[in-house]
Amino acid sequence: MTAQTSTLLAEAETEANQPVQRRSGRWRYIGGKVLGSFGALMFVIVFNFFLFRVIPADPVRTLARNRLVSDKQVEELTRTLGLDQSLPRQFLTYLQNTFSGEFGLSFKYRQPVGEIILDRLWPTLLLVGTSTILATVIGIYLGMVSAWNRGKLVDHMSTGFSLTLYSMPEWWLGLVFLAVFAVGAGPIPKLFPTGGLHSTDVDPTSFAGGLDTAWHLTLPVITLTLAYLAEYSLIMRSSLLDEMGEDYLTTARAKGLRDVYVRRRHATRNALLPTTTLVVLNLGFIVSGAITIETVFSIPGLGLLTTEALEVPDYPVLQGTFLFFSIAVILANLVSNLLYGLLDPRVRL
Amino acid sequence: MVSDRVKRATGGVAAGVLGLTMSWIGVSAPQAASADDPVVFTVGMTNEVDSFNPFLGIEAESFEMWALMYDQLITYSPKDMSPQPGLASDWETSDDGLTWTFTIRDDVKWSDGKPLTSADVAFTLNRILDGGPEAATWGSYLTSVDSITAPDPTTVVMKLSKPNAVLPLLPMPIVPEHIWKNISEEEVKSYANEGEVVGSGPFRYVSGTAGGSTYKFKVNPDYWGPQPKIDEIDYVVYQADDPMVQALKTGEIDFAEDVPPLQLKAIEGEDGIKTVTGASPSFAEIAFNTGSVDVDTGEPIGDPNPAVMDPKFRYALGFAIDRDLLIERAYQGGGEPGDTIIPPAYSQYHYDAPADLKWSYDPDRAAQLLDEAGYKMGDDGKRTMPDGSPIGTLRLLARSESPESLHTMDYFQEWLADLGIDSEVTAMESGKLTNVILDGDFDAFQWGWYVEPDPDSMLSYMTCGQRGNWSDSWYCNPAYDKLYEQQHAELDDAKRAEEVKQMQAILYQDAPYLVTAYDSIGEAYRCDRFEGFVPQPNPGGILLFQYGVRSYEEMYPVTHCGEGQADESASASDGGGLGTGAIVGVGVAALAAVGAVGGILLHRRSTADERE
Amino acid sequence: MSDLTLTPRRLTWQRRRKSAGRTWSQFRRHRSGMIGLAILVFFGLVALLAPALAPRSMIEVTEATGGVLQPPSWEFPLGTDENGRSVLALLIWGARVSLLVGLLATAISMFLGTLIGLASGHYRNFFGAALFRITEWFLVVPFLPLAIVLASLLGRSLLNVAFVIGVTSWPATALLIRAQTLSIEGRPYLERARALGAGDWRQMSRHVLPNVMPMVFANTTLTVAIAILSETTLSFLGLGDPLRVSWGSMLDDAFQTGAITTGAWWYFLPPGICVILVVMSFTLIGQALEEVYNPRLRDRT
Amino acid sequence: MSETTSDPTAPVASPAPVSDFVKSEKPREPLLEIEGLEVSYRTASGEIPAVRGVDLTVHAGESVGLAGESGCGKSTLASTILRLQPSNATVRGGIRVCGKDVRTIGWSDLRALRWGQAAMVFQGALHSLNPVQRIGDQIAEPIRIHDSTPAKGIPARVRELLNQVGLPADRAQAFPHQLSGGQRQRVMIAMALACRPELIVADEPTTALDVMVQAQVLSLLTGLVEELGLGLLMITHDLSVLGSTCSRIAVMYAGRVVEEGPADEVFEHPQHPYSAALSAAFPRIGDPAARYAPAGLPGDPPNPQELPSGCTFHPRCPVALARCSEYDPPIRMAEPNRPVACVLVGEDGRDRSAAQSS
Repeated sequence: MTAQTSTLLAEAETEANQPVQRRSGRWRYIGGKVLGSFGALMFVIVFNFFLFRVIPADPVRTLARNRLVSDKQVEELTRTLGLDQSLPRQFLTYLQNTFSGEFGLSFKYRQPVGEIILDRLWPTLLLVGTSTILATVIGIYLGMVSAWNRGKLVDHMSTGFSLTLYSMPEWWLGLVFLAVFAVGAGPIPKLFPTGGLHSTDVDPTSFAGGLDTAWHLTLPVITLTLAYLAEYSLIMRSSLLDEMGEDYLTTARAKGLRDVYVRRRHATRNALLPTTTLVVLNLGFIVSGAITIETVFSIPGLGLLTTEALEVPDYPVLQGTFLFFSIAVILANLVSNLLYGLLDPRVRL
Repeated sequence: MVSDRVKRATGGVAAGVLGLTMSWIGVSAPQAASADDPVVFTVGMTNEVDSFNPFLGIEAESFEMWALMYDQLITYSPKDMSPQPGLASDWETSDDGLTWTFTIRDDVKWSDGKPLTSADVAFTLNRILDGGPEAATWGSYLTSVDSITAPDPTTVVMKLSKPNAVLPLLPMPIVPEHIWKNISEEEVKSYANEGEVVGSGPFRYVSGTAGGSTYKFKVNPDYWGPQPKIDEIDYVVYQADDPMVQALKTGEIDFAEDVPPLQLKAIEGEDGIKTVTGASPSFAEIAFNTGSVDVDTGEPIGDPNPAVMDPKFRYALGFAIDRDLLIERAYQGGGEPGDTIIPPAYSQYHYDAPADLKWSYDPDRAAQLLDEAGYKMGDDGKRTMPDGSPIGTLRLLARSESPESLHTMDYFQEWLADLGIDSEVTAMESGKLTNVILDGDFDAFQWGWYVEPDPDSMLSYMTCGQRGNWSDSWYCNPAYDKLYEQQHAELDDAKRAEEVKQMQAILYQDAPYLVTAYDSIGEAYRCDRFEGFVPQPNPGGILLFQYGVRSYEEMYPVTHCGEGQADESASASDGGGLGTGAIVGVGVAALAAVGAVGGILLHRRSTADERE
Repeated sequence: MSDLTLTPRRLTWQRRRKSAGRTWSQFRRHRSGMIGLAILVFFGLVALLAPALAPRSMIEVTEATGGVLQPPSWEFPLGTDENGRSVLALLIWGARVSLLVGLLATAISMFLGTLIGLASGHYRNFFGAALFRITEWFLVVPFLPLAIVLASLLGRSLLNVAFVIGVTSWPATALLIRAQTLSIEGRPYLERARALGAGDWRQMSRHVLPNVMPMVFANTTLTVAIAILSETTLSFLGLGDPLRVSWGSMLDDAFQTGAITTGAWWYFLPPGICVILVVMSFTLIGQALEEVYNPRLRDRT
Repeated sequence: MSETTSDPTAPVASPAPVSDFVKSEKPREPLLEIEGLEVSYRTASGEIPAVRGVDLTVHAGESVGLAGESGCGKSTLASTILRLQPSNATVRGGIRVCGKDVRTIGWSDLRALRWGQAAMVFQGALHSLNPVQRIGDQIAEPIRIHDSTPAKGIPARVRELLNQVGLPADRAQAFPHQLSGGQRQRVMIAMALACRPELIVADEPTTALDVMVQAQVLSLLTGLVEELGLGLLMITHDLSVLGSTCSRIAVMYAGRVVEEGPADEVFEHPQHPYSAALSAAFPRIGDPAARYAPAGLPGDPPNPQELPSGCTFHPRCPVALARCSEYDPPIRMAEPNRPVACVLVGEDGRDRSAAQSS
C-alpha cells in the first residue's frame, strides 16, 4: 500500500464524509463508517466465493493424481468434499457456514478451516505485529529527524535510505539477509537460523522456547520492519514539512517555548495526525504483505497457508484466508477513519 | 529544566536491557549431552503431513507417519518390494482364488495394553469396504472383495467375487476397533486422530498437527517386531529446500529428505554428511494425443494433429530424444534415462526392449523411420503428411510450475525442428492442463506418474476404460486391454510378470508415451550421527519414506562417519540451540547499543539550556 | 508567419508545446528527477537493444554453454545460472519483461482508473456514488492474495500478469482522478460549458480530462514503479510468465535452486539491484513531476 | 520577573490622555529601543534589504503606531523584536527590550523575555493558533512557563483573562475553528496578556476583521494597554487605525522611517509627501474636501532588490525635485520631536514654502 495511495484514501475519506458532518452528530459519523465497512464485508464475502470457483483446476483431480486409482475412489472423494452439489447449492451452504462462523473443512487437511487459520495465525501476527510497531516508531522518528533538518546531510541520507528501501522488494532484502546472516558470508558467522519457528530440541512453550522463537523471528522481523519504515518515514516527513510552514509555530516560539518543545508539543503532534491514520490504514495491507516474507523464511503463517492452498486449490482454506485478509484491511480502514475523527477536532462535531 | 524523573527512567531502561541480554545468553546455552539422554533422530522434509487419520490423508509423508503408528497385515520386502509377513504371519488362497485366509499373530498388543486380534483387522477392512473417506483412500486394494470375517482371534477370511492378483498386498494400517468403533461415518471425515493415539506400530505418536511444521514420535517399548535402537523421531517441515539443507549442515537435523540434485552436489563434500541418490518408482514422459474421443458416443473430440495419432510417427520420434542430455540438463543429473512405464525399481515386472527395437538418441534413424512412414522432407525443409499436405505446428504443453517440464519441452521443440517439424511450447497450470487433456485440444504434453509396487494401477491408466478419467493419452488397444484383464486375475506371479511385460512391449511399439526419465530422490544424512539405513529397493533404493519402516528399525546411532559400531555413549543431541559463539556476539552487540544510547542521552542533558 | 493566421487547433498545440517546454525547464531543475531520468534512459536502452547486446540464443536453455552456477569469469562476467546460461544475458533480457509489464500494467490501471475516476467524480447521481463505493471496496481487497488468485486463474503469460497488476491497482488512480474532477467540476467555467449544452461525455473529455492529465501523468510514473515491484513479486512467487525471463523469475529460480545456500551471490544480487534502480528512477521522476505540477508540494524536497 | 506596574483588577481613574502622561514620566527607561536597525535576507538571488536603518522607541504607557504599505519591512522589524526572524536573515544595529539587547542575550534569557516581558498579537488568528489544541490550554501554556502561578491557579487565571477580553469562560474548552474571527483575535490578546508583559507588539491585529469587529478589538486593546500601563507597538498599513489609537506614529517606506511624530500631528499635518498621500488615502467623516481629492498613489511599493536611487520615494513623489533622484535625505528634525526624511524639510526644516511652489 503506497504512501501516495493511502494519502489519497484518507483525503477521499475526509472529503467524502464532509457533507455528512455538517448535518449530523458524531454518532452519525461513526454509524456511516461502520455501515460502509459492513457493505465492504458483504462485497468481499460474495466476491470471495465466486473468485475461487472460477479457477479452472478441479481440486479432486489435483489431490488424487498419482495416488488414487479407481474412479469409484474419485467419486467418493468428490462426495466427501461436497463438490458434487450444484453451484448455487454450494453457495448457499457457503453463506450459511460463513455467517455461522464455520468455514468448512480444508480439502487437504480435512480439518475445520477456522482451526487451521487459528493455528497458523499467531506466527503471522507475531511477525506482522512486531514489525509494524517497530516500523512505525522508527519510521516516524526518522521522518521527524529528516523534516527538522531539511536540506542538511541527515535529511538527504535518511530520505535516500528510505527511498532505496521503498523501491526494494522486501523479500529480496530477506534473501540477502538470509545469505549474509543465516548462511554466513565470509567473516560474518552463522548468527541466525535459516528458517522455521522453533529449533527441534527446544520445548516451544517454555521460556527458552520463547527465546528460541524470538531468535528465529529476528531476521524476518528486521526485514519487514525495514520494508515498512521507509514508507512511514516518507509520509511523516512530508506531513511534518506541511506543518512547519504554519504560523502557530511562530506563536509557540514567541511564547518562549524551547525549540524542542515547539517541535514535540505542537508540530509533531499535529503532523502525527494524518500519519497515524495512514499507518493504521496500512496495517491491513501488511498482513497480506507477510506472504513473501513467510515464503522466504519458512514461517508457517497465514501467508504461506494461502500460497500452499492455491496449488490444490483448497477452496475452503483460500476463502478463509482471503476473508481474513480482507477483514483485516476493512477493520484497519474503519479504525483509521474513526481514529482520524477522534484525533482531529476539526472533523468531529 | 528537565525533571529528574526522565534521568531515572533512562537509567532504568539501560539496566533492564542489560539484564535481558545476560539472561538470554545464560538460558539458551546448549545443555551438554549426557549418556542417558534419549537418542533423538531428527528428519527434515519439505512437505507437510496432511492428516494423521489413516483414512483421510493422501500425502506420502502421512503414509510414513501411519506406518510408524500402526501395523500392516502385509509389508514389502526391502529387496524387491515383494509381499512379506506383517501382522499376518501366513496366508493362503483357495484354488479358484476367491477365498483368502490370513493367520494373524497372537503376540501383538495395543499401546493401551489391549491385545490386537483378528477382530481389529476385520473391523478395519470392513470399514474400508463400507465406502466413505476410508474407501476413497484404500478402496483400490479390495476390488471385488465381497466379505471379510474373523472366525477366531487368529484368522481372517476374505471372500471375493472375482480373483484379484493384487492380493495379498494389503498395506492399509490396522486401527484398534475399541477406539474407532465409536467414530461415526460423519465424524471420521474430520477426525484429526491427534492427541491420545492408540497404535501398535514400532513408534508412538507424541505431538504434531496436520499442516504443522514439527511432529514427534517416541519408540514403542514392547513392539512385537525388531526393537528400534533409537528412542525418539522428530520431523521438521521446511518450506523450501534451502533452509533444510542449511539445517543439515548446521546439525539442526540429522536427515534431509528429497534434496534437489544441485544442492545434493553442493553438500557432497561436507564432513559428517553422506549423500544418497536413490531410484524412485516414478517416471516422466512426453505423452501424445493418440485419438481423443467422446467416451459415450465414440465420436472424436478435440483437434489432435493427425501425425501424432499415427503410432509409426510417435515411435520414430522416440529416437529423436537425447535422454542423457535431458537427465544432465533438465534434471541436473538427478535421474536415469527412461524407457517403459514400469520403473526398473520393480525388477520383477520391468520390461527391457530388445536391442533392435530399443530407443537411443539416433536422429538419422528417426529421419529414416519418418521417411518410411511417409512423412517425407518437403522442398521447403519441412516434413509433410503422407498425402503431401504440411504437418503444421505441433502444440507442446508444459506444466508451468515444473522447470523439468519446461526444459524437456524446450529441448523436444529443438529436436523436432532438427527433423524439420515445427512446434511451439505453451506453459500452463497443471489444473488447466488436465482440462485441456480431457477436451483433447492438444498434440503432446509432459507429465509423470508415481508407480505403486503392484503394477496393476499404472497399467490400468492405459486401458480404453480409463479414457476420460485417468487415461491422458486417450490410448485404446483391445489386445492391450485383453492382456490387462488376464494379468488382473492371474495368481501365478511368473505368468503375471510375463503378461505385464507383453503389455509394455505393445506400449513400446505404439508409443503413446515416450518415457524420458526415471526420477531419483536425493537424500542426505549425518553419517557422524546415524548409520544402518536399509535402502528399498536394495541396492540403489531410497532410505526413508519407503514402503515399510525397516530403516527405522535397523538404524543405530554412531559417533563418527564410516562403519562405526553401535556405540551406547553416543551423544546424539549436541546440535540444536544457539551456537555459543552466536549468542556471545549478540549479547555484546546489545551491550554496546545500550552504552551508546546512554552516552547520547547524557550528552543531550548537559547542553540542554545552550540550545534554542 | 504572423500569429493571426494561427488556426485554433495550431494555437492549442502551440500552447501545449510552450507548457511542455515550461514543464521541462522546471523539471530540469530537480536534480533527483534528472538522476531518475538518466537511470531510466539507461535501462530503456538496455531493454531496447537487448538482441544486440546479447543474442537471444544466450538465454535459451538448450543453447547454454556454461557450467552450473559458475562464479563470474571473463567468459561470463556475471557467472552462470543453474542451467549454465550467462546471468548478464538473462539480466539484459529480463529488463525487457520487467519494463514491458510495468508499462502495460500501468496503461491498464490508468485507463480503468481514469475512466472510473472521471465518471464517479462527474456523475452526482446514484451512479457516481455507486462507482465511488465500488472503488473503495476494491481498494480494500488486499492486493497480493487477489493478484495470486487472478494469476493462477488466468494462467501465466506476460499479458495476464500485466492485466492482473493493472486490474488490482486501478482504484488508487480512480480516487486521485475523482478528487481532481470534483475540484474542477466546482469551477465556474464548467457551469458555462454545461449551460452551452455540453453533454456529459463532452464535458469530461474536453474540459475535465485536459486539466486532470498533468496530475495523472505524474501519478502514472509512480504507478509504474509499483507495477514493476508487483511484477517482480508475482514472478518470485512463481506466477510470472515461465517462458520469458524477468528479474522476478530469475530471483525465483535463484531461490528454488538454492543459490542462497550455495552462495551464488552473482545470481540473486544483480536482479535485485536492477529492480531497485528502475523502481527508484520512476519514483524520483514521479515526485519531481508532482512538484512541477503541484507547487504546494514544492517545499517537500 | 519585574513586578507588575499596577494591579490589573484595581479600578483606574478616568483615563488621562496618553500624550501628557508620557511627558510627565520621561525619566523612565524606554521599553523598546531600536537604533539603526538593518535587516536583509540571504536568498538564492542575492541579499535583499528589508529594513535599512530604523530608530524607534516605545515607553511604558505609550502606544506607538508603525504604518507603511505591505513590503516596507514593518513585519520584519516586528519579528526581530523577539528574535523570531527566519534563519536566513542577517540583523545589524541595536534592539533593546526592557533594557536587554535582544540580539546578544543567551537563549534562556531570551526565552524568559519572550512573552514574559514582551508579547505579540499576530494577524490571522486562525493560523496563529494551534488548530487542534483547546483555547484554554494555549493561553495556559505561557503562564506555566513564565508565571509563578501554581498549577491549580492557572484555570482561574485563564478565566480571568477571557473575561478581560470579553469572552465567556466556557470558551476555554473550544477549538480555534469553533470561534469567529473577532473572538479569535480576542483570544490572541488574552494570550498576550497572560504573563503580564510590559510591552505588546501587535502586528496587523485587526486587518483580517471587518470594520465593526475591528473597532471593538481596537478599543479593547487600547483600553487594556492604558489600564495596565503597558507599552504598545501597533503595526498596520491602516493609518486611520493608528490615528485613533496611538500617541505617536512612525511612517515607514522601503525599509526606513520617513516621518515620525505625535499621532494627530502626523495624521493631520504630514510633513513627508508619502505620509501625506497615505493619510489622504483615508477619508475623514465630515471633511468635504476628502470627497473630491483623488486618493491613492500611482505605482506600487519599490522592489526591495532594485531600490530607486536617491530618495527611494522619488519615482512616486508628487512633489519630487530634480535632486531627489540622487540625494537620499537623512532624517532631520522638522520640529522638536518630529523627525522627517525629506529634502523639502531642508536643513533648518523651515523653507517648506519654496518646495510647494516648484
